[in-house]
Amino acid sequence: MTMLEVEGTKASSFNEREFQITTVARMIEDGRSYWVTGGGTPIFAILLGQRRYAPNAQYITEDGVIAPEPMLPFEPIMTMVASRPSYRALAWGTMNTAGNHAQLGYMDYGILNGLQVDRYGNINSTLIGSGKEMRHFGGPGGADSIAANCWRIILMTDQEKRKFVERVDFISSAGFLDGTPNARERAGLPRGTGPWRVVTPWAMYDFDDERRMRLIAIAPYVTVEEVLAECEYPPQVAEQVETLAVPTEEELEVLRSQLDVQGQATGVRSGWVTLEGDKYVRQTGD
Amino acid sequence: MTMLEVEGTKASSFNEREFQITTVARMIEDGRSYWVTGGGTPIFAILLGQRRYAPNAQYITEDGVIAPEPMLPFEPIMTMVASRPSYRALAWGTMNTAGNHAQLGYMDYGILNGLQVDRYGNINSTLIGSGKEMRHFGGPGGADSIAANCWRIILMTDQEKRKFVERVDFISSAGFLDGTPNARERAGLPRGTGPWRVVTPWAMYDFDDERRMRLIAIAPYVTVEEVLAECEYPPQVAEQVETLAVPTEEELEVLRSQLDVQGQATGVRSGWVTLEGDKYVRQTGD
Amino acid sequence: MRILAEGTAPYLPVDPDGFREYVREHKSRALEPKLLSAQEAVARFVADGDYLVYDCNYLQRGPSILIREIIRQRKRDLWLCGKFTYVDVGLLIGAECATKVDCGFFYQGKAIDRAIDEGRLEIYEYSNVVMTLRLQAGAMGLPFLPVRSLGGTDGFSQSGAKLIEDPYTGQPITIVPALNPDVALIHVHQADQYGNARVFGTGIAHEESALASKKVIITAEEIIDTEEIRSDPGRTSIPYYAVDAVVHAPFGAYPGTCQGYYGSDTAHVIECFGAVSRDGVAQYAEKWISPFATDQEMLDKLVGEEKLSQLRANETITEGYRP
Amino acid sequence: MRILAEGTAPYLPVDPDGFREYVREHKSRALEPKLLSAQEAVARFVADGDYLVYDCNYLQRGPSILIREIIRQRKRDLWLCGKFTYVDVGLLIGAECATKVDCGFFYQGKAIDRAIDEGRLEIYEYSNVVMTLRLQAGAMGLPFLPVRSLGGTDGFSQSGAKLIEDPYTGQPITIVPALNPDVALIHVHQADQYGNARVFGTGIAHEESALASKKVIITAEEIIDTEEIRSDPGRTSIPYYAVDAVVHAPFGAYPGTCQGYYGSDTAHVIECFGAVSRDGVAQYAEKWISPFATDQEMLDKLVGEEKLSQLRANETITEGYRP
Repeated sequence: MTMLEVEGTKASSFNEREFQITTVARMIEDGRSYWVTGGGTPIFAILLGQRRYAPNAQYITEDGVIAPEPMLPFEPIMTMVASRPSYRALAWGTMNTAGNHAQLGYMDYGILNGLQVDRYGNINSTLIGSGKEMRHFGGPGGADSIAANCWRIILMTDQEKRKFVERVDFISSAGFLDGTPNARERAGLPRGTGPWRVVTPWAMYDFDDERRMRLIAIAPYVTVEEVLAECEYPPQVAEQVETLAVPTEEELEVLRSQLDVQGQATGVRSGWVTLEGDKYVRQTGD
Repeated sequence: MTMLEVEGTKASSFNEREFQITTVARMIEDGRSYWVTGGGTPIFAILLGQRRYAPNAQYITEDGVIAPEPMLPFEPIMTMVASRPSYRALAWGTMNTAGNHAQLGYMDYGILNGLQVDRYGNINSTLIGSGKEMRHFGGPGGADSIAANCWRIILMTDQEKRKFVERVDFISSAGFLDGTPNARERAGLPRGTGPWRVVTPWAMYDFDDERRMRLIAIAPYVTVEEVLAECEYPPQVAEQVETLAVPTEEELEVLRSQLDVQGQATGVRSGWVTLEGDKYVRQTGD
Repeated sequence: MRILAEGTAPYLPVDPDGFREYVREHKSRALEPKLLSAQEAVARFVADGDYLVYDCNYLQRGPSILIREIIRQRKRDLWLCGKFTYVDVGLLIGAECATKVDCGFFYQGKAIDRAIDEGRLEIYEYSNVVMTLRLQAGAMGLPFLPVRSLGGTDGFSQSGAKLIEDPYTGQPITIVPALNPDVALIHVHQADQYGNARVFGTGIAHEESALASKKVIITAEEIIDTEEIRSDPGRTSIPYYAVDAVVHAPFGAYPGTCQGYYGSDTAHVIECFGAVSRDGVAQYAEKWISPFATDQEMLDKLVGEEKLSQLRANETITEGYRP
Repeated sequence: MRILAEGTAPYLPVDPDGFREYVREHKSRALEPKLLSAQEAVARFVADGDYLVYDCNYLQRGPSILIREIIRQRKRDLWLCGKFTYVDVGLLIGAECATKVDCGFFYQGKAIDRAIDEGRLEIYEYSNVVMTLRLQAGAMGLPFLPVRSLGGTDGFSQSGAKLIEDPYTGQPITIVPALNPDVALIHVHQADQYGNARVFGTGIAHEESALASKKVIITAEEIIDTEEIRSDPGRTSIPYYAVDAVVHAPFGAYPGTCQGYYGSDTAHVIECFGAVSRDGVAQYAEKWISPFATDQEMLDKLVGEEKLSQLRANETITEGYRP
């Protein structure tokens, strides 16, 4: 069965990052609110989702921009506290505005990036390794608050072995913590929240009743085995793993000509995929 | 010795409320900040003080008006959340703005009214009496926060027996509480704060080293005995009780023609005082 | 870390997670038109027994039209947030709409005395800033906030506050329970049909009240286009998703002032004080409220165009109130 | 009421009463002219060892001119509030001005790696909103605030947070210590000579940072007359009494954008990332900072009138940024 199929002309050529973004864009629910990190793929996913499928989905950014109609494209880096992303918002606030509204339960979804994710959906964006080998990265930024307070969390990350681990080197943003029932509540986090989906350029995961990450769908250009080979710790696997639909030409047109015109998000570490006969094939050597 | 003497033509006729307001107006310290309750005598005292003696004294009101240059006179009742008292402020905020800035220590002085005050400077504006005889009044309003957080508190009240008591019927706004050392700090209030002066139409009080209210000055038209007769609980009395200077014509001109033009504050329960020979005499039968 | 003392008053249960779940189920994050009449808004969103907060008061940019509508619809057993009020508490108690009040300040009179004497009114003791801080806690989704006042007073004992040992300084500090009212009534200068609302000038806790409350009714002097909101987002005081109903209410603050728009009707203001003072709320309602199906009818017939024009003309100050 | 868990990181001591006393002694409530040059302001108000907060960052309406001035004056041993930063932390660490950082987010690179390897940098772990909430606690004069995030993370363990039993709900809740920095640097669109300051558009925590800090330096694109402030008091973001110095700094956020006023210098922005990435902060400073006595000289000689005009022209959006 094909998952997240939409109307349009199936693209015969796209890159994996574009596949990941269109996949999340199709998950955007109309009439719902999204707290998105300012940079990278999450903002493109919500913008594409709004333009194609969910015109009344709204989003807020960490600097308190509420429901903007941004002027596209953004300048490099300038995704917050800048005029284009803030354009035609319904309200301008500050970081505490965003934080408070999320604490109040007003944010349906959060969309995040992360360096590493573990079997309980905990997210690391702080450091990799330990002791002498430890390397400090940027820190959670807003992700800790997004992961704690939005009702459902969508994590966008890469499908790489070292990124899917049993236990992240550092929990920057809370998933289900140690996976025990109510572990989040015992840590003071709001009831009924937590990781919901993980989407990579190759696959989609949800979380089972025991809060373990579970592979539920793959891209048409990879196999389950290939995905699992890129997980240091093997996730649960759904009985039926579905196949995700490929991007449409209409989506790519928006993404390439309006959103990520400089290839900032879609150009990063991303292989190319082409239709060969009736099969989508990854171009190796990327 | 005469206290708070200023330049100007001594008035030969004024009422006791005007005397009280001019007394406090002369205490206004230039360059300092005042949190004043919106209505009644405190606002007239700071306005008069600014106009005559302390042009760089600033005030804030409970609705977050910071350092206004109000359009005078005010309409009846309309002393907050209204355009005339808010006019030409340096900033407009809300009640939490005022509360936060006071908690931060930005308010040098608070000027308050109250129904009752006790020997430790505790203020009652909530209820009088107890049991069946209890009558509920309006509550502290902003006075609790003013009394807790401003560095020095000036209370303006009437010189009436039932208002100067051993223990107020209800502590609405904290004075020195039970008078023991550090009682305020033990109650969670900021260090180094507390009642500073009580000013009535007849007298001025400070607080001695043991935090007890002490009579330090009287109006020229009353005696110490008359004042003490209007205290249910006798205050401490300074070794030297000084005499407060009378209003000047210049002060009364400002007060009557610019500030309290409708006699809202100065007309309330106030006897008339006139110069007879070289003595100021209260007109009885008021 | 110890609790050193606590007040004994009942308070609205503190339940941040429950409030979040209410928001999730009942507040729309979509842009949906929310224009209703005052009548419909009060009928749908104010229930008997509700905890009610209104910002400012009957005389100063308050939702006076909705306070009259509550009296008209004979709502009962309301619990009032009595911060920075004048005559409103007295009117709602005199009209037998309210039975409890968290007191910061209200204008006292025989209407209130009688309710106390007849055992129809419970008063819990706070102060203005303490109440707006409780609303701020509610608006932040937190269970409580510390505060540097209230401690040591008799109000503390008759409130929901607690004195605890501060785990950081070791010193005593007062904390107060978050307040998440059932319903908030907020009068604003401008709003769009979705509820994006602008307040000009000072206020008491309009943003906090809206965000802290389950149901929010905005009354607005002017309904403006969303385009206007989007052209100056820094002027938005309350975002649409906190709002359930928008009532177009020119002179909605009458007889009070709406700063920058019109002055107060002094004669009527004095009449309000009189009604509360001498326990004459029933007569007040018989004159100003019950004869009219809507507030607009009252404004038309009892106040009249000329008087309203005069009140507008009386407000000579507009600086800072027009974007 | 119990403490269930606590982080182990050092944090700036929590002392609301001490902060109040600092305010009482050192902050003027009078209207006093406060115009200073960037040089004087940093010399007088930034001391070695200070805890430093700046709002926004070197690339987005940050006080970039003062960050350069701090590097020029070789300030040492600063403790940085690393909320919502990009390259600033890297620049200040690469220039050996800072030795500690409370981390929300910063752009990582070899400049930081090397400082860690050489034992010159301590990092304590928070997140952006947790840091702005700590500033809010500081700006309210409170010792701590509850927060609904951070709990359960490894950041919690390496922070100053505590998990306590909420005395109202009985549930676990995280609290974080108030932050009252020694010095705040805030870039604004407009300010008067007394420090009344206006920020247009979104921000991170400009108001909170100013009110929470002992010493406050404002850099302003435009110095406006106090008459203008008084004509629209609703636009004032920071009141004068929180401010110690006002620096007139057109293009003070360069190479970053100042929303509504000018866009960023993309080439220079990329150079900043490069400097932090490849541990080239010294070379960056040798090019952009040390050769010039003042920032104005750098703007004149190295950037030039034409480029600056272009950056202004690039900012085509003005709606909401001009009162």
